[in-house]
Amino acid sequence: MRFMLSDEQSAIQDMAREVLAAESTFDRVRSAGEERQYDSELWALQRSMGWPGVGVPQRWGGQGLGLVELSVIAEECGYACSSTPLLGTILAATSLVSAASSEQCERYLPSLAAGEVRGAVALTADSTPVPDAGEAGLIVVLEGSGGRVSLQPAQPVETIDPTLRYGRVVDPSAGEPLNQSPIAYDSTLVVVSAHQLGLAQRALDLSVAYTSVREQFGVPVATFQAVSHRLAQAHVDLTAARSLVYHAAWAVQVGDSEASASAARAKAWLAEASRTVTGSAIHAHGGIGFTWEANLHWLFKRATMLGPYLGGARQHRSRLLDMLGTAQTTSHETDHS
Amino acid sequence: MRFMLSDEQSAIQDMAREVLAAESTFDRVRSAGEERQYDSELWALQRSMGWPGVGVPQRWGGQGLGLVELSVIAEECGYACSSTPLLGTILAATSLVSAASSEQCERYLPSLAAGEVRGAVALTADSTPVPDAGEAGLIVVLEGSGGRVSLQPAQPVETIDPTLRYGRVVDPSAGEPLNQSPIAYDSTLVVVSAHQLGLAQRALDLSVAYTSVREQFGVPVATFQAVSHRLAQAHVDLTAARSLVYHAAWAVQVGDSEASASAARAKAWLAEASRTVTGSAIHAHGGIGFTWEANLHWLFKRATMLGPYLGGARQHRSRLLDMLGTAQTTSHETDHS
Amino acid sequence: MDLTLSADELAFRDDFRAWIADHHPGSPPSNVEERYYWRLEWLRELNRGGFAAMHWPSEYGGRGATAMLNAVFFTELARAGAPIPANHIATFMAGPTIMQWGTQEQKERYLAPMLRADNVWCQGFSEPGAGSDLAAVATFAAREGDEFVVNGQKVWTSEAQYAHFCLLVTRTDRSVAQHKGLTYFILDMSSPGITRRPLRQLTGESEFNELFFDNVRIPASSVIGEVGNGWRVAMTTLMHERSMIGAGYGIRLRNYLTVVESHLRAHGLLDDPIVADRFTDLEIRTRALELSALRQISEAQARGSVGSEGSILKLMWSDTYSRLAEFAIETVGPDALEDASGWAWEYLRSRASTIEGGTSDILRNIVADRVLGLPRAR
Amino acid sequence: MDLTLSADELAFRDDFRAWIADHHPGSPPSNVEERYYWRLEWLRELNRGGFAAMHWPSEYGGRGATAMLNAVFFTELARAGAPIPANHIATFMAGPTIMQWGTQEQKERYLAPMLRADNVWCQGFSEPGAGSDLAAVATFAAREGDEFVVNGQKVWTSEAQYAHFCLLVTRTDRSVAQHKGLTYFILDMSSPGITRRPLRQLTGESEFNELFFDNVRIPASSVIGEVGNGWRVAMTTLMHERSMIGAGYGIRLRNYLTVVESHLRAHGLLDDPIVADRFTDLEIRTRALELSALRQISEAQARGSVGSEGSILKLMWSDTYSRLAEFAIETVGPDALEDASGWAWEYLRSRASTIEGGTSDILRNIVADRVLGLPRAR
Repeated sequence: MRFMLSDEQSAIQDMAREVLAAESTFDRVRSAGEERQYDSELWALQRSMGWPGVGVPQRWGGQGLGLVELSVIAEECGYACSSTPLLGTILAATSLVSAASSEQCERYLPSLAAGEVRGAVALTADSTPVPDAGEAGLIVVLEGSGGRVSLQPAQPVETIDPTLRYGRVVDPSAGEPLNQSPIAYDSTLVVVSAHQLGLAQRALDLSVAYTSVREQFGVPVATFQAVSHRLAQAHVDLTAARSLVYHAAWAVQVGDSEASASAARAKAWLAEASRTVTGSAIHAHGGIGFTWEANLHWLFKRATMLGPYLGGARQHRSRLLDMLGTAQTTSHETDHS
Repeated sequence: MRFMLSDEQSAIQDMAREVLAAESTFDRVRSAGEERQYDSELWALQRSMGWPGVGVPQRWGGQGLGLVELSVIAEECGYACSSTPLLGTILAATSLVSAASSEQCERYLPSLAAGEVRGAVALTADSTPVPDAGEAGLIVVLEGSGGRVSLQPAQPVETIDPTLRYGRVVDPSAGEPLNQSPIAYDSTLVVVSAHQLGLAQRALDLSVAYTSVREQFGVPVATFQAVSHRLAQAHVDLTAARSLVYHAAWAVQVGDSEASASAARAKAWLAEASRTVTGSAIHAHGGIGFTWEANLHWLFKRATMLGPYLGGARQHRSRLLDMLGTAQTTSHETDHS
Repeated sequence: MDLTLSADELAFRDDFRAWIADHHPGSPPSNVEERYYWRLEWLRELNRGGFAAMHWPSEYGGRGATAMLNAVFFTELARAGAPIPANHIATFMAGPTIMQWGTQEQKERYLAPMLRADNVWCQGFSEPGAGSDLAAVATFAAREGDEFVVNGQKVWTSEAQYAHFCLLVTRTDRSVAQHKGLTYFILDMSSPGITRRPLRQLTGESEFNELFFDNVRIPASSVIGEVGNGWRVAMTTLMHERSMIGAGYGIRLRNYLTVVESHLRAHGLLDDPIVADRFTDLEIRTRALELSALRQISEAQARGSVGSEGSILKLMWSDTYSRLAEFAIETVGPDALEDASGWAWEYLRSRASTIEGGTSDILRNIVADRVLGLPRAR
Repeated sequence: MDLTLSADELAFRDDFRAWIADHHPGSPPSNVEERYYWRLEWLRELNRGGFAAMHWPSEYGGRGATAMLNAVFFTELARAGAPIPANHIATFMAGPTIMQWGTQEQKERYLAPMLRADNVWCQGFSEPGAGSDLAAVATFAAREGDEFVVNGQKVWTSEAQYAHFCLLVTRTDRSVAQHKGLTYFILDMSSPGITRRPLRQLTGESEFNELFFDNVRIPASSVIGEVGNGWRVAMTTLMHERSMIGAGYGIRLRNYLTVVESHLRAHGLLDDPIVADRFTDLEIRTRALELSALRQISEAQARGSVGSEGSILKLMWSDTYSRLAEFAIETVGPDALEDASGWAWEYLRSRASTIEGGTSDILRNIVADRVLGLPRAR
């Protein structure tokens, strides 16, 4: 048993963080947000690196990597708060990989994997604004363990997070039906949770750095327990978050019996923790944290938007309870021989 | 408008605190608890001072004071965590004053006011252990805005709080019916909330004193924000508690239109705050706080027992919501001309 | 214990209620700047009725009102849906500070125009390097004959874009203990060398400003309360700020709660037990704040002085406000997160509540130190 | 990332599962002391099977197990409803400390009897005046020839009523910096001058003891790791304590959660949406702790050392345990508060969870300081 990234997975993480640190600075995020346009240069770069197709099998033009690798990329894009249609596109591609017929895969995946078509994933019964749907060319609309794939444009929605183009599905009954696949939904929950984890981790890292140097009353503010204990608690909550997200990524990837429960736990926890930690980072920064230039607000706003997306904390706790009821004896086994 | 104790009320408070500080020390509370017997000497003293009859009109042998004065006495008995049947007896007397016919008042109140008969108040539809019912000679069983008065002994229950004799009503349908009176229930909620406030205030005061002198790492532990901010928050929560309790006492006493809502708010808040603050005091004391000799546990255990008694936080929030729905426009007026 | 209004309070309430009915300013303009001037005009109107500064002595145009009567005033404003008048830094902070520390000439010059809204005021206390720590003020005022020459920077000065005068705390002596070298000035905002820059907040708006001082000259006659005495004068200002806070907080919270409740009821959302339970908890917290504000007014009147308890109300307010804003955005529906929604604005704005006007951390220090009497950290 | 058990781990699991089936100790006696000796007998039985100290090297009677294999061991114990064996202070703290710092003679004398339960151990670190602050230890050991003479007091020594030996941290030099003047001893608990007094807890029981030392003589040969080096040796002990913690915490919490869940389901209480939502939140927290323990084992193995992350697990455990105990007592019904109820016991016992084994305040200091690298307060 090895519950940590493999060397290859760590290398992907390092590479992604390095690229995004250089090419998705907060200056770039801010100007994308202020102009309400994606960072097209970054999107071109992500396409050239094959990120939209990370989870797409090679025969359809992707890199054929698993949900763990996809989560790593999603987390890093959250960490950078990058402004591109990548999240929606990998969500759409991932759900198609498991729910589309091979004919549909053939038709849709190569263009998604290449980033020629931008994607998004929505739920039928939910009018929460859908990230990246505002300019998506393809929308997967999930319903129960089935769903449809639609090329009908969504209704754009301006939200508090102008760094992504949100939208709402106009006609959920439009499009072609997909196969039944519970994994489609579970996978999307994992990817979104990973992205939320990245947002929160960045907010915590920024707070650690800032409070270590910012002085008040002649000492760094991090020497006050009111500050340091709040950050320590955020770290504890993100330790839980990381365990839940990467366990879910692994469990869904290998088809473990705990997969759906684990995905529900991850989304339920991150829906709250991501917002709490990014919000608490604003407080930790004091007055500066409330300014436009502090950049924390981009993290906080996106964490807020993604909280209810694909179901919020309460919905996933409720789903989890149903699963625990039916699989009570096996749900907490750590060995799966 | 004067939202504070009058000079007379303050004098009652000072007198009660002084008497109890001398005659209801934690040594006395502990030995009552360990022997599972009331402090009969203290009870005799309380009777001699007329406390059981504080709220009983003079024509039935009481002092004829109002619910504010009764709350002051109840708070101070909580502050001392005293081990006598006073709480149950004043609850029974108070509910009879408003719900009994004058014939019933004549029959029951003089002996309650004199402390010759010990009382308790229970709810029909609730099997939460009732404080002082274990050895009560008279039990008022409230149901809706009506109820009954019963002389049938309750079934004694040993609970985590051995400083009071708890019991359960055996047959809620036994006894004589009382008049309809919503004030009976509201009054009991106020008195119990005031008692809970006293428990919590004592726990906070003990913590302030202890952490100011206890040293760790060469300084008083109260100089650590982890400690001082927890106590500051407890003080904030008890400021809210005190405002809610004494507003409710006044509102019920004068028959203000907000009376029932205010009593529900007080009980809902204190059911949680009293337990939280007494529990947090244990933590503030460190290892010592967890010992039998630290005495904090008597406060914490009684706060826990009284939480669900006469309805817990959720029940009273639910009642309050119904009241807000029907009296939406008048509920937050502060002037009642 | 008697929470009924006194005969005087009742009489005032009825008078003022009738007056508002005749003078109500109507609905607010949507533009931020227009709304500010509309609230300034409302101050003038109140002044014509004699209501501009209830708590000021009558010799300066007030009514010598008790804090309780002032609370009645605010309650009636809220009840009528009338705005809180602009220029509150003048009426609640600058005015009382000048009354306590100012010279006769300063009182004559500055006080009356405040109520006529001829003078708008802002407050220059916070600095980028100081934040919550007033003793760390670095903006320096160097004496040159009858003048002081000021260089430095202030932040978080609200309404500086409209202000004619600024309450300015500076350092005039670097050789003494930090809080002893401060001096408090009235700064004429039309003086050469002042740059005002709006500070954009995460809501996208600019309530606050940065002020930059480049060799700004202030006459020595504009010192308030002696050179080197700035710390004590500033404490007076802050205490008055806190004393006005209670009633204002209660009103803001109650109005917001009412909006949330109406929405929830209109959409049947209170049928959800979790929503109902959370909402009611917030109602209790709001009521507790309102009642605690009244209780503190009673106690301050009995004691004859305002204490540190304003910190407690601020803590209650920011905590409940943040909870309510989060609750609303989670509960009212999927439109809440849209850019133009009032729910989104309150949610974002609420993030400042634990920071502005004393961070919650500083306020808990104050409660621990001055209310509970715990030993201090350093 | 691969959470399936390795072939070795699977093989061990199957072996051990079969072994337990044949050697299960049955139900626990209800008397506290009898239960302790029953768990000690269980240690002997495990030792006969070679399972007493999985993580010890085979030369000392262990299996040289990885932390992951040890986690499998604990998971199987829990699954079988078998108790955690007694004498864990020996197997998890004293043993590893002596292996690292002890002389050859000390290793030979003390290690093997621990697993046979011939030696029971307790830990003498905490003092009334020191609490969480090991550097403030005042119990003094004065050198006299080949002996040290100890005077002072320890508190919170669990299982001292059964112990033959004590891990004792004393001060031997008052003239150097606080944490430099400490020396670590093995104390024979049969030495004259030791008084053991049970410390009654708010649950009414006495898990812990006070120890009083009145001129207790310890041979110099019982020093572990050099005179004056006690701080470093004690850190080794504490690190080993923390390394065993993860799996144990997860099991305790999961078992308790399962009891709560069964009760709620049996009584239809999960039909209440508020109860259901809170319960499920607690399930997620419990799973997060279990998974975080596994993840830390993986990371510690990869890194080759145990870090400060045990503090994180302890914080998760005490927080979730306290929440769960409160939730249970509020939810399971009115009998929960009766004196003899298991619900009441867990509820009261949970109050110690944020205090024992490092208070949550100290642990947050550790996380802030050593994990996040924040500057230290003093």
